[in-house]
Amino acid sequence: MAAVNMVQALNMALRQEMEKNTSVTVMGEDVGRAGGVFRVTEGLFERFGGERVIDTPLSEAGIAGAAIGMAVCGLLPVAEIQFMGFIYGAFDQIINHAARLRNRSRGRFSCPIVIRTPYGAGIKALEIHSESTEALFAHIPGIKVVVPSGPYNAKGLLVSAIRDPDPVIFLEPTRLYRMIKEEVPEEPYSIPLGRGRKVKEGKALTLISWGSMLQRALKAAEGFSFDTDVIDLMSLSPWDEEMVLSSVKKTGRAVIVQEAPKTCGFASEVAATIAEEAIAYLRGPVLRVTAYDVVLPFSKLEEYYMPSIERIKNKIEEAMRY
Amino acid sequence: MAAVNMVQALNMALRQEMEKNTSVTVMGEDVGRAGGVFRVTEGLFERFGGERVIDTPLSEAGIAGAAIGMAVCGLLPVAEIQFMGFIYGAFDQIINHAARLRNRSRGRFSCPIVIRTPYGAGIKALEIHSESTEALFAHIPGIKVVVPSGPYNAKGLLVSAIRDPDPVIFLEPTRLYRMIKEEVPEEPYSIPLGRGRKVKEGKALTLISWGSMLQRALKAAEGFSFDTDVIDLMSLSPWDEEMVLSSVKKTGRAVIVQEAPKTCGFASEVAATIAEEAIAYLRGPVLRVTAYDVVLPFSKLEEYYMPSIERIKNKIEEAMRY
Amino acid sequence: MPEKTIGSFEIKRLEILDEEGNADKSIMPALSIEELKNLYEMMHLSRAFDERALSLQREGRLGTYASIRGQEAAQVASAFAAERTDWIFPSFRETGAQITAGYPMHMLFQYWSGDERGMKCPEELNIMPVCVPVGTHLPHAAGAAMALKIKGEKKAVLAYFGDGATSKGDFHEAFNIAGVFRAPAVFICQNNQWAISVPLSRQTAAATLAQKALAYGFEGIQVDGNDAFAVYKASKAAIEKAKAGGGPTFIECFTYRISDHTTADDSSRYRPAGELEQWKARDPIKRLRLYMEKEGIFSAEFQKQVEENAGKKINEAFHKMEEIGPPPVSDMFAYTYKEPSRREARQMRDFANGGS
Amino acid sequence: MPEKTIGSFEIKRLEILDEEGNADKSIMPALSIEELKNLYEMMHLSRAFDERALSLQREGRLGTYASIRGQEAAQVASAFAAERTDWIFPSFRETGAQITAGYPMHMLFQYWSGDERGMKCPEELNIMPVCVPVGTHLPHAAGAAMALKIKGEKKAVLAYFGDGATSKGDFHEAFNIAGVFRAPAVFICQNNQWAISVPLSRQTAAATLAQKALAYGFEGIQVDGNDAFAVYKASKAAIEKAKAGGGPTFIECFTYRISDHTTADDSSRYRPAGELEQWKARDPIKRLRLYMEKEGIFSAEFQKQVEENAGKKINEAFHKMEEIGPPPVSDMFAYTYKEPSRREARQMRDFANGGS
Ligand SMILES: Cc1ncc(C[n+]2csc(CCOP(=O)(O)OP(=O)(O)O)c2C)c(N)n1
Ligand SMILES: Cc1ncc(C[n+]2csc(CCOP(=O)(O)OP(=O)(O)O)c2C)c(N)n1
Ligand SMILES: [Mg+2]
Ligand SMILES: [Mg+2]
Repeated sequence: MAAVNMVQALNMALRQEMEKNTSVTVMGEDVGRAGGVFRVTEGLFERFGGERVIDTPLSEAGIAGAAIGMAVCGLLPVAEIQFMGFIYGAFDQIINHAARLRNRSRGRFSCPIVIRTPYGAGIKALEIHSESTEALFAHIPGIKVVVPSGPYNAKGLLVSAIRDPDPVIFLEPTRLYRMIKEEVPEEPYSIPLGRGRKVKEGKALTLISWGSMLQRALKAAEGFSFDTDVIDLMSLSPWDEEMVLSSVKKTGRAVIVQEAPKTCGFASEVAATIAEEAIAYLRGPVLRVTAYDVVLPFSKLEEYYMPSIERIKNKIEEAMRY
Repeated sequence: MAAVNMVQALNMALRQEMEKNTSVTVMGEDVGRAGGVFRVTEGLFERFGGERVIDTPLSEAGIAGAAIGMAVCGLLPVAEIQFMGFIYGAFDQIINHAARLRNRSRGRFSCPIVIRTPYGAGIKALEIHSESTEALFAHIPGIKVVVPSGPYNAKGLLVSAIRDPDPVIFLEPTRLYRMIKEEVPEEPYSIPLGRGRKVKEGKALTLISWGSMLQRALKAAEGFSFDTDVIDLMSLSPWDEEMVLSSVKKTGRAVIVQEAPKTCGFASEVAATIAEEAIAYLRGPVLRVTAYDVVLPFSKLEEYYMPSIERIKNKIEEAMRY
Repeated sequence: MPEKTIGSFEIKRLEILDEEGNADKSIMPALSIEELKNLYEMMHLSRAFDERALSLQREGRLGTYASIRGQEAAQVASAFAAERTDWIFPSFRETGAQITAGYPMHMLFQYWSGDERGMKCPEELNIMPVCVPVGTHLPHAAGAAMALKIKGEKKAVLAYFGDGATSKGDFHEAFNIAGVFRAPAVFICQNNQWAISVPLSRQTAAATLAQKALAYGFEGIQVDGNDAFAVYKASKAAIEKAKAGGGPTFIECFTYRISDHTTADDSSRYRPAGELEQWKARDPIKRLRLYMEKEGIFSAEFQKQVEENAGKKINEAFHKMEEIGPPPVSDMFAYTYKEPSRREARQMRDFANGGS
Repeated sequence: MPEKTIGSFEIKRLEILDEEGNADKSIMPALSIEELKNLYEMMHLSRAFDERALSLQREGRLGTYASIRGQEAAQVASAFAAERTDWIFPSFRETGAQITAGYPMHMLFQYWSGDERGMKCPEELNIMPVCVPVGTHLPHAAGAAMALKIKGEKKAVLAYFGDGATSKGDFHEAFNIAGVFRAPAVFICQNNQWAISVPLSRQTAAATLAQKALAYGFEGIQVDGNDAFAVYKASKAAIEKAKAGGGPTFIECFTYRISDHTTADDSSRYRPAGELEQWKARDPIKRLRLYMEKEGIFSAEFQKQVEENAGKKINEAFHKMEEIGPPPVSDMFAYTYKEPSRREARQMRDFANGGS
């Protein structure tokens, strides 16, 4: 068992699933010879050849749409959209087709595709390379949304996503790609979709996050003497309401940390669910730490935009005042 | 002052703004000679000619994108997307361009466009003609989202949207197009964006809705002896948090009614905001009445999907139990 | 050479059968008498279904319906050239192709009455559900064709769409991808001259739609879309080429939408006077009948039998759909995911308990 | 006539200046000596800026940068053909066009260092901000051109993009709309043979990109993109045609991306050996210099002066950007809407108060 980063863990998951099932087919811009702009698909082209690792034209609607057609004809496409900011070209295909194919054909056809895409700020990238719009996908019935937060869960979640019978949007936090190393077993394993992960047990407050913000949330929690329940959602659609609600019923306090702008972000859904299902247990307000409701700035200012450890701490303190 | 339906009110607003300002330009599929599939642009082609009422090719990205370019060169495009279900082809243009042009050019360029589109279920239309995905737009900084609920506010809001210096997504509930008639003054008037409307004053409960669901919310409220504060949001981005919060602080109870599926809908944002800002005033949970988290059914079952007056009443009763 | 020619292209139009029913025998496709009769029967059946659907809609027994009148040759003769194992990706105005490819008619009635079960294609057929967002099914067709090629299955993909669809980005990305991967796809455009109220001249400045194939490095051809033989021949050739590894073909069927766009439309608002009459004279079914009469393979009795068969099948289909009745409401929760999520399961229970 | 030809098309390639600096005088565009020198100077300046940007990036003083090396003729000579009042819609790899059109270089440095203020085009110029999502600015160009036509302004729109962009739906919808409305747009493709690691042959099955214009009913031409005269001549003609109401033109500049895709890329991973060397020999600047030498309008002194000027301007630009310093953090809240919403205003206050 080696300590690897998230890129390597994802690469391992892809390679192993491709070995296991010859229908699994990787496709996207620069995923072949170049191995992907973040090298997540490195070595796959050499190993599996150009019919299973397909460099496509620059064509997001075409990539998602062709993946749907390939799935209908028996392949299991894992498509890469080079950055989440470019996924909107494929939005219609995802929302009007991938999400609905099973339903509109009453199960005759289905769409077991995975769309992987790097997301999130913090790597000083160019414009439109840093957004975090997971909430747009979580609102759409018929697709699943998954966000790993480290190498270990990245591998297990990607394996589950590939094996899942429905379309999965798989969001990879660019900032974490090479930031953390973890022990990742060589053997294939899967982590169930729709379930969260208790990262830290505590009684005083429930801190909820996912993906790129999990590390910061954890760091913020560590700064206090009281015990915090820290939940990594990992899946946003479906999401583990049960874990969140039972924690909040225990702690009576909730802070949700998301990288996206506040209005209509996924944190709103978590907060709304708490307000609907666990209000009697709350000691104080359900607080959100989010980016501001502004256009994401270029790299010079992006650090001010992202929720900082400081801001998370402030909110935790505020919550503890009740 | 005549009693007119929403189609007529919208048509009046368009005609009057076009008369007032020669830069206002209507464009879209079938908006010209045919007057729009719902007849909202009827008579404008005859009156203003083909350079101001432009029938476009079948091209949603092209319509939104061209509107942006036209705005940059000094026109004020009011573009129609024939149904909201087809707006996703234009999503990238709206999110990556319209929403950001002012910011990315530091104010040198801006994007004063309006994108009108009919939305919502209840007219037994074909597939993909009935969705209600306002939350996707409300999450995006840089655009505004407006939803009229009757002829009078439809006219005043569309006038404001056209005059607004930023891009506005203007959602027209198809079910209400011809359902209600109201007295609508011939004189132009505007209703400010970002402000809600108190439809009914009450002390026991705050009932919040917008667009297509407002009528049902109102009908449900009428079924009770106690007094309900009924708020029609009218604008979802920005939205009138102040009105909602001050009402909830008064009543201590909140029910939000939306036509869209539950998860990550706009109701979640309203509920989250209440849970964050007014929790101390709440007597019970913040409740949501929404569509189910399923793919919207074809016409035979759509009535079961939409929140019914009955379901709204049930939730109101539930809220009153606290 | 300062300005040299680096590419020369020609776009052809294929016509075999004229309005009087005369066929150019030298290029006539190989069709047995049985096949000819079959083809005629399918075209008649498609029109009869269309007429019934229109009248059922008027009676309020179907929802909005999109008529195929005038496009019977373009739809039927192209699907007639396919094998049952080929894949078909229809748009929303493809009744003729669907019927010809064997799609059960009672399911078409279900679909047009607003019941998803009508889109559950029988296992033994490869016909995709109707695509409502214009042109957005074309990338699926390209991907399906890629998969068939990768898997080594000798099947072709037929994708149907209208002239309006050619303006969509999805059309472009699909054609481009199909070209790059030499996928076994046959793209069949029903150029019926109108996209609701928008005439072809407002849809594109190109003189023909067929020439759009040049942008993708594969062959495009225009055929007289009211000429069943031309449509059949071009389709057959394209399907065979696809299966032989020759890559995609674009066939522009030049035809006309005789009806309103749908039952919710009134085309007299925007169509120029006379155009309709002109095209009515080019009726595709009449043309085939005239040919068969000249060939001595058409009789009043045959016509009567064709009409009776069609009437009977359509009646049966309609009754079957009525017998089946409306879908169970619980279906609403059954197909969003393979397994309902916990939230969905709970909503299903709430719904069953009277709804909250 | 059973199969008749209904369209014939030719695609031409324009070459004027060869690799040895010989120009075909019979088709040479009208350029005064002053203009020639100017053109050379701009191409040199663009390359010098590019080199400086690359080295600043290596030093960590700029962010990821996309080099234009090899594309100087294609970018500079096309922009050189425009008037200051024309509109320019650049992609993200257009430094040469931007500089030629008068965009302040210190603002380009700002942009590449991650500062939005670099995209605030000066009032007297009509140059849009860099477009990062590939090809998505083309519909804006089409719409802008429509607006200019509607308003009767005698201006053209120049839109720049790469070979990869031709695969996007936005390219298609924009070209189609520009064609339908005969909008005064000039579409200038920098066909540098690569889209990151994807070679042209994987981008399209079409033999040329120029022929894609046939799909939209307007003229497409390929030019030797390393030949400043061919680029200039085709651009000038297209701009004039646009202003005269002749509609859009598509110009494919056939050139090569000498550098890696960006500073974050390593093209040795995917480019075949030898290709780069072959293209280096076709250097566009050298070619123009050889021509000018032959014409006796190039001297060592001129070269020295050009180099010194460029160095000075670039130094000044860089110092200006450094002097201006980083943007005020409050800018983050200032431009999302004309007037900040109440929620935004509150967030701004929270932020100012230490952030919560
Ligand atoms: C993406 C999209 N935009 C708009 C519509 C509304 N609409 C339905 S059919 C149609 C015209 C289609 O024209 P064409 O492709 O020529 O097909 P035809 O109706 O003539 O068969 C339009 C605009 C739609 N269904 N999808
Ligand atoms: C819509 C979109 N998809 C993907 C990318 C990532 N990306 C940036 S540049 C590029 C290649 C562009 O190729 P081309 O259009 O030929 O321009 P060039 O880089 O050669 O100048 C890609 C895939 C992007 N910026 N936008
Ligand atoms: Mg049509
Ligand atoms: Mg390129």
